[in-house]
Amino acid sequence: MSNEQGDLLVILRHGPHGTSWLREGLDAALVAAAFGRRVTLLFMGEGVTALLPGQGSGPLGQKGTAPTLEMLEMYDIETLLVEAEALARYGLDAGSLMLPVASVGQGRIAELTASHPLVLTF
Amino acid sequence: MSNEQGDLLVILRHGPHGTSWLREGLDAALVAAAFGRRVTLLFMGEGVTALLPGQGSGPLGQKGTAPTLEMLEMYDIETLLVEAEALARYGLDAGSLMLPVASVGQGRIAELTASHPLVLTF
Amino acid sequence: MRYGILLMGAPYSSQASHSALRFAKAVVARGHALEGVFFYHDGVQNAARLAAPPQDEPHLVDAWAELAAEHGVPLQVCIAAALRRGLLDEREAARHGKQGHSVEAPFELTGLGQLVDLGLRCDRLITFAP
Amino acid sequence: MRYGILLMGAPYSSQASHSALRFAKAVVARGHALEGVFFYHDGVQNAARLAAPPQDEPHLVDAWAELAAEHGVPLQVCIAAALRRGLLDEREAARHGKQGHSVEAPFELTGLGQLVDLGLRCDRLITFAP
Amino acid sequence: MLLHILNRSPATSEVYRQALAAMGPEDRLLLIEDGVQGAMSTLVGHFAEVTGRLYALRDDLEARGLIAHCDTTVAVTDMAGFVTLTEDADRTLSWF
Amino acid sequence: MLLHILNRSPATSEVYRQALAAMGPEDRLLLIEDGVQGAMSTLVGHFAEVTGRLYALRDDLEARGLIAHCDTTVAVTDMAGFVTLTEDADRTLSWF
Repeated sequence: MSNEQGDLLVILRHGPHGTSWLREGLDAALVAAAFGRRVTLLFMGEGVTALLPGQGSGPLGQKGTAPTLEMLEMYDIETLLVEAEALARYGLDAGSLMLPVASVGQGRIAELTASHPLVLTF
Repeated sequence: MSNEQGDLLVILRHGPHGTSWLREGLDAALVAAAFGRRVTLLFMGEGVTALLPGQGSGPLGQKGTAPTLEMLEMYDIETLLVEAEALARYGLDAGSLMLPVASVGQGRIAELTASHPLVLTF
Repeated sequence: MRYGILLMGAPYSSQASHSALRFAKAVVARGHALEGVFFYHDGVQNAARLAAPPQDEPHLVDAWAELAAEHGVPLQVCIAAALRRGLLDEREAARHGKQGHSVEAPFELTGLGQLVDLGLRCDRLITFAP
Repeated sequence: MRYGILLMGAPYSSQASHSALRFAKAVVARGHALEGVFFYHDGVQNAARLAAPPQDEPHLVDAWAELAAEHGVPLQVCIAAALRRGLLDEREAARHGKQGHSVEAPFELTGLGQLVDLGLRCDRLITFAP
Repeated sequence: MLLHILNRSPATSEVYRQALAAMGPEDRLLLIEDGVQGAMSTLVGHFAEVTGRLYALRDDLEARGLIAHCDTTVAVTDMAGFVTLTEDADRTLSWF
Repeated sequence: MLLHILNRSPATSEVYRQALAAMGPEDRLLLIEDGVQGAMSTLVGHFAEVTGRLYALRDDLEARGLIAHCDTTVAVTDMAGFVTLTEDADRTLSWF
């Protein structure tokens, strides 16, 4: 693959616990990385709440997605992007999230979707 | 049952074809009516689009919900209410819908939910 | 008081099952009578006897069965919603000429009339949906 | 061109299955190669072999199987998503100590890696979701 | 007095409008699951008309790391409190 | 040029904003399933920034009785046209 952006852009648009979208999107990203693909994660909309610090396990003991996010570095998934507008809507600061992220505006998001050979939305 | 409003208020908030919510909500209403319960239907939000005239079968031949709505009278379900704000949002006129309905405002909706012994939302 | 629960979310796909189960336990702990749980829409998936979640995740199908065993709570599954979604007990499988079955006791396939009955009979009916 | 489809909606609960099937037929009719359909999230329910919809409604599980038979389209079901939701073939049922199974050929349980492979191998991957 | 239960975030879904439209002047609103996002100080304005009658489920706030973001005007309750809310109300309605 | 596919109504879901945010200046947007509500003259204003690049699936409009409500600025296409749109685009993205 010649694309300097990486092979796969996974767009995560759901928060933890409420549905399985976030977990299943992360699973797809981890599998792609395990197969040697370069993966970029973009958190859009409600997806930014996946990065809040201090998450716990769910009401019946389900472990949530925060432990998975903490493992991303081990899978060499290092490019974590968050939608600037979503941060503003939730009143969050990129620096206060549980992992180092870069905030991206609308124009940059269009560039990202255009430049990755495969884009999956969850 | 002493309540002049009827026994059951079924609130339908989804349009036809996209999901099974509308059909499954209507099924609950029909069964209740078949068991002799007096049923009121309230179409809220996207639910008002269930009443558009000229609906067809779905892409693979699924019959949709319009034929079921046409049978409501046979089940003695005669009180059909639609949320006024939803009509306005979709630019629809109560008189242009496939069945005779009464338009209700916000205050009346709260009265309806308060006065029915059982309210189900779909 | 007499409580009923209507559950319309599938396990694992949404939190509705977790919330319903947790609420059911709190209702019972508070000394109320839980008269039944009715499974409708995607909630019928809670009765999938073959569910095999990872061992470090809660097993919701088993958890409902335990609730039924401990507190005698009927677990009623809408038969029309279940058949469409591939959830058949032995009797329905035979009737439809299928080998095998996907629903078993304490879950019971029943008609929607039971939902109306539960809702009107109980003092409170709480809906959990996706 | 080579097409792939990712389906994440359950049949009957959402229109995603109808749309995906209809699109699959249009792709084939247009002379393209449909390299595979990958079932993920609630889309794994499309493989429920016991599904028994009313006779006047389309039978989506059978329709996928017909598509596979007529055009040789692989039907790949994410194994992790399927196990959680009670969809097991004979091999997985045996491995988990369960009697009976709920998935059969032409649907095949496979890993998520196949989705990534399908997406990168095909010229177009179209996602249908609830 | 009815208890309305909302499990969707006002940041993603318009369903909260339906809940508000159906609420009587004494009715209460409980936020659960993803709905607890509405208790965040940045989003609680969507529920201004029911201030003082707005509740959020502690378990769901905690699981999401949202306790510190919860507005002080929201009454935080646990599962036992959820049951009590249903006891105090004549009936419940769920919005999803 | 990418083809974006949206299956949610702008009257009920904020997802349409995400689709618009991700669209490049040449990208196209196809409304399918409940998304075709966005082609109604009363709702099409949500998509003002992509006028001329907005499509809606005829089958889904017809099934819902919406053909007569479809705005004249929206290009109505059938399933074969859907396939053609995917051919013309470099890739597709789905928003749901």
